[in-house]
Amino acid sequence: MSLNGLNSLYREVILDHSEHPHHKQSLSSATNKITLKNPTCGDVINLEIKLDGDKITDIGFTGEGCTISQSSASMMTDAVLNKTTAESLEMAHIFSDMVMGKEHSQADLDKLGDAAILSSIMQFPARIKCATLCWWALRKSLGDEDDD
Amino acid sequence: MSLNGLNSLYREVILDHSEHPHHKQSLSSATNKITLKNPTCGDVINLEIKLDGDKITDIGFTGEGCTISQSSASMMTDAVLNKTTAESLEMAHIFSDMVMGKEHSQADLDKLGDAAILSSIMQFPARIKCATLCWWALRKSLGDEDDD
Amino acid sequence: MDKQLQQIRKDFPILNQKVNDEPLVYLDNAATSQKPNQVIDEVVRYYKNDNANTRRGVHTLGERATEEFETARQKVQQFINAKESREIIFTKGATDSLNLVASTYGEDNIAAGDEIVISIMEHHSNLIPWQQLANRKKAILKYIGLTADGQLDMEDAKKKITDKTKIVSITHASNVLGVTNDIKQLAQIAHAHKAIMVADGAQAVPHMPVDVQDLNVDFYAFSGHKMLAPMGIGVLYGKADLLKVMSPYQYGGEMIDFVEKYQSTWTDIPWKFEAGTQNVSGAVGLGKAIDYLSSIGMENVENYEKDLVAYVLPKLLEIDGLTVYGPHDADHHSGVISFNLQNLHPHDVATALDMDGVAIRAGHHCAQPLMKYLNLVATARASFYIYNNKQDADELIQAICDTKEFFKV
Amino acid sequence: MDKQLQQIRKDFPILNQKVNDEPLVYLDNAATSQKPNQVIDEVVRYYKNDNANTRRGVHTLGERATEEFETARQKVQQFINAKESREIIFTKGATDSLNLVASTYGEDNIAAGDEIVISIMEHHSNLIPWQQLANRKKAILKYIGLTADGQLDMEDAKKKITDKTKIVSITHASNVLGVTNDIKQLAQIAHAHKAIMVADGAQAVPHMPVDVQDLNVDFYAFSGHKMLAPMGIGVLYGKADLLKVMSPYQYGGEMIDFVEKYQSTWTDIPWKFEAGTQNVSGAVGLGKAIDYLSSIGMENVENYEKDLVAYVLPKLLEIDGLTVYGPHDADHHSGVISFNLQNLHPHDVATALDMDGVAIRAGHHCAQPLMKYLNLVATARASFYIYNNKQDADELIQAICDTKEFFKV
Ligand SMILES: Cc1ncc(COP(=O)(O)O)c(C=O)c1O
Ligand SMILES: Cc1ncc(COP(=O)(O)O)c(C=O)c1O
Repeated sequence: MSLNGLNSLYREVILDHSEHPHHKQSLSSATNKITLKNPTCGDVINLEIKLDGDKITDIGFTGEGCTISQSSASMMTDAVLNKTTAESLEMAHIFSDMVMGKEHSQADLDKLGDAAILSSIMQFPARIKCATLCWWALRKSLGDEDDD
Repeated sequence: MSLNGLNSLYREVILDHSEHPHHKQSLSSATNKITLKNPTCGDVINLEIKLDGDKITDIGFTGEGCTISQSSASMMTDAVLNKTTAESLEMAHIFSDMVMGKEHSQADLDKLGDAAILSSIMQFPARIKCATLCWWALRKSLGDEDDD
Repeated sequence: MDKQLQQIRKDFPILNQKVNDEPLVYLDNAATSQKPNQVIDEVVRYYKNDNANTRRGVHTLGERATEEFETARQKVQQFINAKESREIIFTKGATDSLNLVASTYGEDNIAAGDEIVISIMEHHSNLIPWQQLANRKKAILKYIGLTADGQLDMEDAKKKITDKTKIVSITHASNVLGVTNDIKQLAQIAHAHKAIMVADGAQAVPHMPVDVQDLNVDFYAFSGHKMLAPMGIGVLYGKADLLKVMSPYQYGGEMIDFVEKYQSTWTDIPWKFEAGTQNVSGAVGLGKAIDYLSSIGMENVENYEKDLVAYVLPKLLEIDGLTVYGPHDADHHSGVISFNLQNLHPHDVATALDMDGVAIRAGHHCAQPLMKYLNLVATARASFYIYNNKQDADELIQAICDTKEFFKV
Repeated sequence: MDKQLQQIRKDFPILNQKVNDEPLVYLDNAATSQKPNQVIDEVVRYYKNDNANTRRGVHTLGERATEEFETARQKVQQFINAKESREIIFTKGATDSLNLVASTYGEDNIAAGDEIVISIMEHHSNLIPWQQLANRKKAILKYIGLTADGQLDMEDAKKKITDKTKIVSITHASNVLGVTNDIKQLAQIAHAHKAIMVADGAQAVPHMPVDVQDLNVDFYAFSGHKMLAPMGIGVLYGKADLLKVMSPYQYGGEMIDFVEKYQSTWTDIPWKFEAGTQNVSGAVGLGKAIDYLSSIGMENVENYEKDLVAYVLPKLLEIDGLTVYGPHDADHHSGVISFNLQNLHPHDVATALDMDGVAIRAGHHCAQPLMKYLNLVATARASFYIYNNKQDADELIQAICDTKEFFKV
């Protein structure tokens, strides 16, 4: 038996983010707040965003979840901090396409920062929801809910 | 193709009873009345009995149904007329055992008269209900309902 | 294409047997269809390779089962041209689907004095749920009648459907009269009165192309087992907007969002309506049945059956003493043909035909109010499907003639 | 007998495969069981020889299908020792069965202020139907708690069940804690207060001898798919006296006596509760699964699993940082074992084990109130069945150790 296959999912950087998540805190002055849950596993994310005009000037999350959901949230907050809502939503769509295995350019991926590493989740279909929960929370809190 | 197999079910005597059913009439002075239906095919039997003490002194039936149910009712009325309720119920049980293919003595069968000929119904399981409906009506109207 | 349809008989192993020493001629397709090897094999493949519970598992089999289940949903969506796959709810069958609508949408939206409009030709499964709902709510149940030749009376429909009508529920194709109803026009009438349109597609989806968006129905119900799929699986289509606001039907595993001790919230559609372990092998089998039918093409299925009817209906009408119910014009008659032979009881007819190897049905066909309306106790019914052919039709005719002779009618 | 159980693995073709390049070790049996060739072949045989709709047909196939369906009912009756076969109702599964009871008996008999008693370890399928019924009726839902080692607290049961209690509904065996509840004693307590006793047997019937007369339950629900049978078939046992006076659940074909335009009457039990075309192949498959289990003997099944638990539980308890929920005493623990590994999320554990070919479940196991009660978000769960063996147990232990190493916990 061997868990070599696991390395492609649980890379160092993912484990790092999950052990020491960035921006895992509540904001005192959030303008947008949302709680999203993944009922299958019980994961919960509370996402808080501070918008200044069009720009995300602060972001934080709390909640519970697996390694993937925690690190994904951590990497997402890194990626969208100080971006405009339009830029952030574009990233959310790129991320969503990426994990569904749709074509995406390297330039697009680069925009995601560390988060791009989660493209490996494709090989673990049961875990895609874990990775996307935080990005859904972002889209919903920014009013980009195309209702599905 | 051939319908030879049908001869064992639709014997002359059965067809006769169905074309010219005996006691197919309403009684003016019935003591026991019952209506039973076979919802699968829509058959209905109204059975009327005149009991004098313990004895069936008159009997009649009306309703609609297939060849088998009509002739069975006709043969039953022949069989139980002028019999006691105990004798009639015994016949009902013999008939029931007979069509279910249980062992029965020739002496028992003889008690049934023409009705014994319906033992052939065993080979046509879908039609057993047609033959037994009238006997059920008899049992129910004489209070012998073991509730199944 | 007719060529192809001639060939498919070999896909149905059950047809290759003798019954009462005669080759089986299966003409009870309106009750249930037979299954091609392709569908049977698919169910076996599923159980031998991928079987697991869906949507609960992180493990590989669980993931495969979930994917195959959701792929089946997409196949159904495409087959009836629903807008989104989440508009497809898997049920036990058409009866389950129709009860679901009556118990959720119906229960939530019908009040005393409201009207529910159905037709006199409905199968009990599209009749009693509405009748009982109306009785519970003190609502009014109205029946659309028939024209002289046994078609749905559209003039009567226009009268019966009023501004008080909240639900119109009509069968797309009759299981007795062999007629197909103009659901699209009925939906227009219903919507003009702000009522919703429900269609019972149990006898339609197996036999003709169905496009729920074109029909513009709000709900559409059908069963897998009548369209080559395994038993125990059916479909309810519903428009997403309606499904989203409806109460759940059953409560249990996998239909919830959050469960607390004294209250619960429900998950998204379609899963909100799929409580408990689902019949995955049934759904997978239905997906394969859809592949099979699609590879023939539903227009071809429809035309093939039309040709069969055009062949057999005139022959039936020629038989002395035989009465056919519904239209006598083959163009307006589906492969479901109800008839009686003089005053011989249909049970006797069916037993006689069975001795000739010909399987037909006799009875009220779960349409007692229709029987009463037609002043009948019961009828015999022969119903055709894609694996039947002209030889089957000939055997039917021959067996009926034998029966006439035997009973001297 | 152990010998026999060693041999049966070859009857389950699905087990003979690799997953992620490792031999499959299927330990998600509490979710659904795998199917032996005997059951799969029986379903195939049915479809290739006898398939027809039941109770409607005069023809030979219809008669065969009806007989096989009713024979399956008798097999179920004997398997759980019901008094009469008409006390066996075929459903879609345990969830369907429990919803049936809540929607018919519950709906008819629960009034404002009445009490319904369940336990905190219930599966959502035996929880939400009662919760929603209580909310609809303004009745009171009460929960029996657990003892310190995760067993049902019988002292608490005696307090919670009072003269106001109308329904007690408890799981016979837990799908999380691995405990088996004393349904017989609970039924005694319930009956002493004139309440009825419902038991959820979804996790019991597959694993131990069950005698509904001895338990003296009023209703008993279980699923076929967890006991080697096909999906889409389940059972509700009910005492004849209760079933006879209950309202029907669904309306449609074959459950009626007479249907008129504005009212209907219902046929006898059990058919009154079986509306529409039934899953005959599912019932036939369930009959075969019962034959299969009976040929092993349910005592042997129970003992075999007990041995497996006695083997694996101590090994699990030895693993540093691993917490097992429910009793730690193998004598009081079934083959359902829930655990967590330090603060590693169970989803991560399940993914890791899957890479080693070991299929387990992670999540709340449709028991959110229990999770909350235990102060947990989720657990991992390994569950054993007759085709599992000590080697499977070893692989599980090894995979957990690998996982610990990988995640350095
Ligand atoms: C027109 C019609 N509606 C509904 C049904 C019910 O379908 P099922 O018995 O598969 O639930 C049938 C078939 O029996 C039917 O013919
Ligand atoms: C204890 C218990 N009750 C009820 C159920 C529901 O069974 P099903 O999903 O087959 O309806 C399950 C299985 O998921 C269970 O484990």
